[in-house]
Amino acid sequence: MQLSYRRAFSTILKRDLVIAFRHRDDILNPILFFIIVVSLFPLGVGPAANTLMKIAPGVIWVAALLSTLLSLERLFKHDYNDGSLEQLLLMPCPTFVLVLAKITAHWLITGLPLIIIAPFLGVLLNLHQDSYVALMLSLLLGTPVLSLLGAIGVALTVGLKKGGVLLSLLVLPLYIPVLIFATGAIDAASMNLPYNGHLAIIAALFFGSLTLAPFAVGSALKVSTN
Amino acid sequence: MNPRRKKRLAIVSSVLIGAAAVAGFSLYALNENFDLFFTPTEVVNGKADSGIMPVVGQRIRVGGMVVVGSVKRDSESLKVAFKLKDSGSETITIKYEKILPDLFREGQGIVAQGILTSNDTLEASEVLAKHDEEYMPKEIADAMGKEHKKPTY
Amino acid sequence: MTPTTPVLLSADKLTCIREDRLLFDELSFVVRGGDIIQIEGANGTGKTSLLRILAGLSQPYSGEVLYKDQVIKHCDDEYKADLLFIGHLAGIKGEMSSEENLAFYLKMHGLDASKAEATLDEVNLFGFEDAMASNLSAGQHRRIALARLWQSQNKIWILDEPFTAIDKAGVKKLEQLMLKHTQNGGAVILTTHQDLSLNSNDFSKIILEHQFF
Amino acid sequence: MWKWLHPYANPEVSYHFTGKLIPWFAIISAILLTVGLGMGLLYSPADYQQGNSVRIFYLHVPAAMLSMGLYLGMAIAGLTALVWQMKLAESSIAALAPVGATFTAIALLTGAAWGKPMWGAWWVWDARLTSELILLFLYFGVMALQNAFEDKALAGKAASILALVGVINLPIIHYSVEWWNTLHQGATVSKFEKPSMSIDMLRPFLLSLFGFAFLAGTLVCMRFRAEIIERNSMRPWVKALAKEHN
Amino acid sequence: MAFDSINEFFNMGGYGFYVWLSYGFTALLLVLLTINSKGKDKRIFKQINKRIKREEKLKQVAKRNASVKQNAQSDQKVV
Repeated sequence: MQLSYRRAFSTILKRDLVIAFRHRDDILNPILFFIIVVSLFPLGVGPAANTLMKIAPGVIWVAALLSTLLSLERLFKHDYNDGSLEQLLLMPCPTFVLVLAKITAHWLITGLPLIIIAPFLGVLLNLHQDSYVALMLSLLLGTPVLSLLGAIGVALTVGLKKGGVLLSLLVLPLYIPVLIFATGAIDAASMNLPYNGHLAIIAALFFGSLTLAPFAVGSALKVSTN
Repeated sequence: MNPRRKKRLAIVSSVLIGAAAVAGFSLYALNENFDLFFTPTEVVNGKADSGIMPVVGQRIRVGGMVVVGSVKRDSESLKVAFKLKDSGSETITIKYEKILPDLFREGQGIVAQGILTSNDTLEASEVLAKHDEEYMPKEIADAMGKEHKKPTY
Repeated sequence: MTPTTPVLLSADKLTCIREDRLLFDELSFVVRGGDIIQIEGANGTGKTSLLRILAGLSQPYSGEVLYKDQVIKHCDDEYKADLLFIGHLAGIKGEMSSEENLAFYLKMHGLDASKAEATLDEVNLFGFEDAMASNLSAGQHRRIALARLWQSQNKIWILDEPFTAIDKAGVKKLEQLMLKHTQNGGAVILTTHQDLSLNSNDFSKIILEHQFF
Repeated sequence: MWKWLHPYANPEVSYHFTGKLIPWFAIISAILLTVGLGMGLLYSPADYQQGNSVRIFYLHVPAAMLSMGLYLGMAIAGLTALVWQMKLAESSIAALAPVGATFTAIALLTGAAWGKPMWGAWWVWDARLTSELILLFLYFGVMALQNAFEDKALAGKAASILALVGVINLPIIHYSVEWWNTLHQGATVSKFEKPSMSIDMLRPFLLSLFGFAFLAGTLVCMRFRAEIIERNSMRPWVKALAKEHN
Repeated sequence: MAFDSINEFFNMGGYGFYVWLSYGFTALLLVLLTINSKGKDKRIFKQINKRIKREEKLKQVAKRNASVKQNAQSDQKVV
């Protein structure tokens, strides 16, 4: 008997969220990492308010990128190790439903907290007062892209013993467009220039990866569980 | 509906919707002007289509041709100042304090990146010579009067 | 076992190569409704590989697996709806209780998840339903996974060493369940180290041997 | 077309076929490169703006074109491997990646050595340069992924997926960086109808371009053959070959 | 000929360092890649030969075991 796609999606999503909440370290560690990386910069480049203001968008986004990367392994690794992944692939629902549910869970667990915490870090870095809305919007549109593209990388490397370093080599180049347009939007906002063009491109990236990543992830998972 | 057809329908429709969304947002973005690249005329008068003008203190990139006869070098330091123009009438002054690239010469197209210190002066942190895509020996170039190439900005 | 029952699954000239070793070459057989097929062979002869290929988790080097005369790649969803595979790894999450684990799988197959608690009793896990799976042993994990069989509506069962985690009484019970399943037109393909205590005409064997090439 | 291609989808046939190609490719590439680069270094005129530094052009542009072309070839092979399950396409990905990576590295290094005198900087974060650098990362990713899998068949499939994802992302990366910062001049030789290059420079350039292309072909064929025997090592014909090499 | 003397040729109108650096790098990388590509099939043939030998041994062991078993069985029959 086949479940409707929506039921299958929500069942898997609920399962992943329950697991994540019972394993809180997994949620907290990437956020702590995010905060620590961001707070290292004033110590590294000096506390001059002007310098910080200039580098703030880049720093926040690069830190968000790295902490997403750190949390990516969890997306499929545990499931791979205990055999749940192959069971999930054998469930009577198309693979893309499974993949989308898992990526959504990952974003809710890692992307959303980043967005909530980002404005506070903006204050630490003396982010320009006009940039906060752009920061939030760019993160809101951009972090799902990070989860989607990252999932392709994890799916390819989940079966490997030493996948960690390889994962960053595969995934980070793909993150470049998001980084450029997101920081561009925040910069433009700080100069009181319109930034909806930047956001539109991030939105295009989001829809593009949303349509294509599930298929890439699906076939990559089939290779990895082989 | 049998599961196979249901799946195919789901895939085809989601790909179509996805492609439409990507195309829509990209087209919207292309109509938005979000370039921080200005020509001298645009620095002074604002961009022709959107009227966006750089503000003093903003970090921008300006591209144009070095006005012939405008290069003033300081005899004791590396300081150099020159005027930049494009096909329009306005010129702006670029100040720079590093070694200029070999291709830098009067009439040459350059891109300067730096901070706008007044509405027609740029303190450049970087000056890069932009060479064109034409390759030819010197004799032919001379014959064609290539030295004064019209600006392409 | 009457040859008139419809063919559920057939292997067509399966060849499997793992890390430069030929495990089996051009293996063909059919599985009909009502069959129990035991795959036998020493360690490293490719029993698990064969099961995973049949389940569609692995791709053979050459050859095809057909479900109701269609290549499984092309009828992926129908096949998955009719298949229950339990492999070496039980697929049980340590962060969920045994009942939640079982309920999740039942739900995904469109079954009544509220029966999970009662079903756990069948595999001697009565009283453990609220225990977090991380506190349970690997054997208990496998028993949670096996509990799915009692609710299963899937026609084809593919079981990799299902008896390792259960005691003698449990083995008997599971064998009876398999018989009942096949009498209803289902099929079971399994590997096991100990011999089945079923009547020899209730099941057939496929023997894998070391290949040299 | 498939009927025509069919015999070449047989590993043994393509092994011997590429074996026959290698000496020819090698000879052609040696001749073209000697003549082309010789002409480029000795006889072609200096540029009216860039002087003799323009001689780097004969290395830089062919290498850059090949780096893109080989990646595209890899992505097409990836698509073939995934859609038509052709195992030889997987071998060709493995063969193409190191060659492409080398040409990408050459394009980057010669570009830096050309950019320093012309632009005044070894490296600028320009669209072309940045996307070429990322192209190198993508090549490295494919190679690393390929090597990370012990099972060659899985390695091939994973690399196919990555090559395809990369080829979709490459133009996106390129345009995003282009929007972000651009200094590099426009493409020169794509305008074939009216090449903006004098014939004295175009000739050595085309010769060296084809010379490098044949060199890439030779190297790819060599690696392709090695990949074929590695993936078919249990086949009798490979064993017979191995005995000959003992 | 674009150059009048050999010195001029090496000097490249002041760009000698950059031009020869490029040509040097290109030559170096391509030579390394060629050496690596040429040796690759030989390395693989070597591996295959090693494996063939290993398999021969395994085969012999299997044969010996089989004959021992047979002998044991025939012994039992005699008893």
